[in-house]
Amino acid sequence: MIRPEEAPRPFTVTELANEIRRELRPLTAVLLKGEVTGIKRGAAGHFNFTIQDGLSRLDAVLFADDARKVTTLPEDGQVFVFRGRIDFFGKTGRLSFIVDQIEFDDVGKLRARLEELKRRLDLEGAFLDSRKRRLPFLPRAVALLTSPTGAVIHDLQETIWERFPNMSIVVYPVQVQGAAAPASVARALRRCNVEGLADVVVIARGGGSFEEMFAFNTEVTARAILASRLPVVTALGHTSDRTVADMVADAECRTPTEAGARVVPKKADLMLRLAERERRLSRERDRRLAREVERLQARRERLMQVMPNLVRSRSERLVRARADLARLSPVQQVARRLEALLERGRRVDAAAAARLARSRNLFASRRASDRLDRALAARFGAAVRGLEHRRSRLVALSPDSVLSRGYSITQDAASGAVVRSAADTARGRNVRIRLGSGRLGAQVEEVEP
Amino acid sequence: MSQELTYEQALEKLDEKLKVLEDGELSLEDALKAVDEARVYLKICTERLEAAKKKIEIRPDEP
Amino acid sequence: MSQELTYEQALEKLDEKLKVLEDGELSLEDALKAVDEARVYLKICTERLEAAKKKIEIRPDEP
Amino acid sequence: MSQELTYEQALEKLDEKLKVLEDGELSLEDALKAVDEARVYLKICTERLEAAKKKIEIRPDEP
Amino acid sequence: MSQELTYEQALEKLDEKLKVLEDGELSLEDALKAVDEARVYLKICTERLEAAKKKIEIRPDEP
Amino acid sequence: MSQELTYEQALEKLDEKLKVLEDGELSLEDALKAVDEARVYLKICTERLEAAKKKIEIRPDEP
Amino acid sequence: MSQELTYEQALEKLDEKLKVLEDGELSLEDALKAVDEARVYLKICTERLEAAKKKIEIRPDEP
Repeated sequence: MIRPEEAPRPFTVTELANEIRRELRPLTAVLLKGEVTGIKRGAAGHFNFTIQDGLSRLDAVLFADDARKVTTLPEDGQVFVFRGRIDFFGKTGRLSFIVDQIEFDDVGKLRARLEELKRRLDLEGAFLDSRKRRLPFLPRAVALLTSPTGAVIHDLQETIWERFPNMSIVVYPVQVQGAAAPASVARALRRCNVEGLADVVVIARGGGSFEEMFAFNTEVTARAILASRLPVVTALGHTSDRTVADMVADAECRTPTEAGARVVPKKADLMLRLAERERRLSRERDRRLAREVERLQARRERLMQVMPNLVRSRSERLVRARADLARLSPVQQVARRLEALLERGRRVDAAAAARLARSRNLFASRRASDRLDRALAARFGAAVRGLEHRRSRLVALSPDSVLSRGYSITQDAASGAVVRSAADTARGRNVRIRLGSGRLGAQVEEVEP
Repeated sequence: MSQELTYEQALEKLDEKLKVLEDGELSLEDALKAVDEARVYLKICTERLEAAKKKIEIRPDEP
Repeated sequence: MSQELTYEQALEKLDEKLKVLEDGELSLEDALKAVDEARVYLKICTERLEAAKKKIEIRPDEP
Repeated sequence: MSQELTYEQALEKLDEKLKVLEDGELSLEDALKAVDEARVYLKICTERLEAAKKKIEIRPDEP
Repeated sequence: MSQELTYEQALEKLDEKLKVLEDGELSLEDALKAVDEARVYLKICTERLEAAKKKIEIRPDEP
Repeated sequence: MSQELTYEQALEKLDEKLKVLEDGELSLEDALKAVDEARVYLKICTERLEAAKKKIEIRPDEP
Repeated sequence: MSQELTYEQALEKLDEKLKVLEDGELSLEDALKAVDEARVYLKICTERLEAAKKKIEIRPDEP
C-alpha cells in the first residue's frame, strides 16, 4: 500500500524491492509440494535448490539454522512437501521459496523404515526395562541436551531450581531437528559420558511433527542413547507417537518440566525426609536407651525381689525347724519317763509292802507266842503234876503219916536218933518232936523211964 | 549245896529218896531222914517250879 | 550275837526252839532256857518286821 | 559311783531290782536292801529327768 | 569347728538331728544331747541368715 | 570411603542402620554404634544436598 | 576383668545370676555370692548406660 504522502515520488528500486517483499509477506507457512533439483550446499551451511513440478519452478533456499531443524534434507529428484515463505531478494532480484520445514511426501514409506528399526532394536532387547539404567536419586548435576535457542532450557532450569535450588545444570547445545540432528545428539551424549560433569542426561526439545521429530527416530540417536553410560531421560515435547529415542531412553517424559521433576528430587522433601530420619534415629536411640533403662530397672527389681526371698524361704525353714525342735524336744519323753518312774516307785513300794506282808503273815502264822505259852504251860503242868504225885507218895511213904492221928516222933536233936524210950534220953537234952503238922524243939525236963 | 541243884537234879534226888522209902528197908531214923531229904528236894523242886513259873509269867506280855 | 542274826535266821532259830519246846523233851531248865531264847528270837523277828515296816513306810513320798 | 550313772543305766538297775523284788525270792533283809537300792536308782532316774526337764524348760524362747 | 559350717551344712546337720529325734530311738541323754546340738546348728543357721539379711538389707538403694 | 558415597548410597546405608535399629535386635553397644554410623550417613546425605552449586554451564558443541 | 565387659555381656551375666537366683537352687552362701556378682554386673550395666546417656547429652543437636 502506498501512503498518500509518499505517492508522488517514484520508488527507488530498493524501495520497490522492499515493497514487493512486504507484499509477499502474507505468503508465509505456505506448503509447497515439488521435486527437488540442482541442490547445492553453501559454505554457510545453507542449501540452494530448485523446486519444480514439470511446468513451473521456484528457486528455494534452506538456511543453515533451518537445515539443522528439518527432519530430512532435500535430495535431488525426491518429492517433498516444503513449508516456507516466499521472499524477494532485492540484491539478486530473485524470488525464492525459503524452506523452513521439509516433510516427506511419502510418510508411509518412512514409517515403514521406522517400524523396521523398532523391530530390530526390540529383537536386541533395547526396549527391555531390565537393561534400562536407573536414574540417580540425586544427581550432582543434570546434563541437558537441547537446542540452545528454545524455551526448553529455561523451563527445565526453572523446574530444577524450584525443586533443588542449588542444582548444577550443564547444557550441551545440540540440533534437535534436521538432518544433522542425530549426529549432533550422538556427539553430545558421548561428551556427556566422557566429561562426566553430570549424572543424568535429559534430551529435550519442544515437540513437533513427525518429520520434525524424525531425528529421534533414527538409529544413530537410538544407538547413542543405548551406548550412554549415564542414564538418559527424553523430554521431546507433546508428541502422540513415542520416538525410538523415547523407547530406548531410561526414562521418558513428555515435557522438560516433567523431566526436571523426574531427574531432580525436591530438596525440601529430601531435607524433610532426612529430618524425619534423624528424628527416627534419635527416637530409636532414645527408645533403645529407655528400653535398657527399663530392662535394667526390671532386673534391679528382680534382684531386689530375689534378695528378700532368699532370706524369707530360709527363715520359714528355720521357723519350722525351731517348731520341730520344740516338738521333738524330749519333754514328753521326760514326762513319760517320770510317769514310768512313778510307776516303778509304786511297784517298789508294792513289792516292799508285799514282801513285808508275806514275812509278817508267815511270822503271824507261826503263832510263836501262843505256842510258846502253850508249851510252857504244858511243861509246867507236867512238872506240877509230877511234883504233886511225888508229894503224895512222900506223904504216903513218910513215917509221919501216923502223926496226923496225934502221934509224934521224938528225936535226939544231936544224933537224930529216935527216942523210942525215955531211957534213950536224959534230962536236959535237946530233942525235936515231929507232930502231925510241924515240929517242936524241946528240952527234956523229965525222964520217966 | 542243895541250892545249886537244878530242878531236875532235885527231882532225881527226890525220886531216889522216894524209891528208898518205897523199898521199906530203912530204919525209922533213916526213913525220917530220907523223908526229910525228900522234902527238901520236893521243896527245891517246888521252889524251882514256882520260880520258873514266876519267871515265865512275868513275860508273856513282855516281848 | 543275836543282834547280828538276820530275820530269816532268827525265824529259823525261833522255829527250832518252838519245835524242841513242843516236843516236850527238855528239862525244865532247858525248856525255860529255850523259852527265853525263843522269846529273844521272837523279839528279834518282831523288831525286824517293825523296822522293815518303818523303813518301807517312811519313804513312799520321799523319792 | 551311782552319781555317774546315766539315766538309762540307772533305769536298768532299777528294773533289775524291781524284778528280783517282784520275784519275791529275796530274804527280807535282801529285799529291804533291794528296795533301798531301787529307791536310790529311782532317785537318780528322777533327778536325771528333773534335770533334763529343767534344761528343756529353760530354753523355750531360745533358738 | 561349728563356726566354719556353711548355712547349708548347718541346716543339714540340724535336719539330721531332727530326724534322729523324730525317729525316737535315742536314749534320754542322747536325745538331750541331740537337742543341744540341734540348737547349736539352729543358732548357726539363724546367725548365718541374719548376717545374710544384713548384708542384703544394707544396700537397698544401691544396685 | 563414605566420602565417595552418593546421596542415595548414603541414604540407603542410613536406612539400613535405621532398619536394624528399629528391628531392635541390636545390643546396646551395637545400637549406639549403629546410631553413630547412621549419623555419619545422615551427615553425608546433608552434605550431598548442599554440595552442588547453583549454576548453569553451557558446553557448546565443539566443531 | 568385669571392667572390660560390654554392656550386653554384663547384662547376660546379670541375667545368668538372676536366673540361678530365681531358680532358688543355690546354697545361701552361693546365693549371696551370686547377689554380689549380680550387683557388680548391674553396676557395670548402669555405668555403661549412664556413660552412653552422657555421651548423647553432649551432642544432642548434632545430626
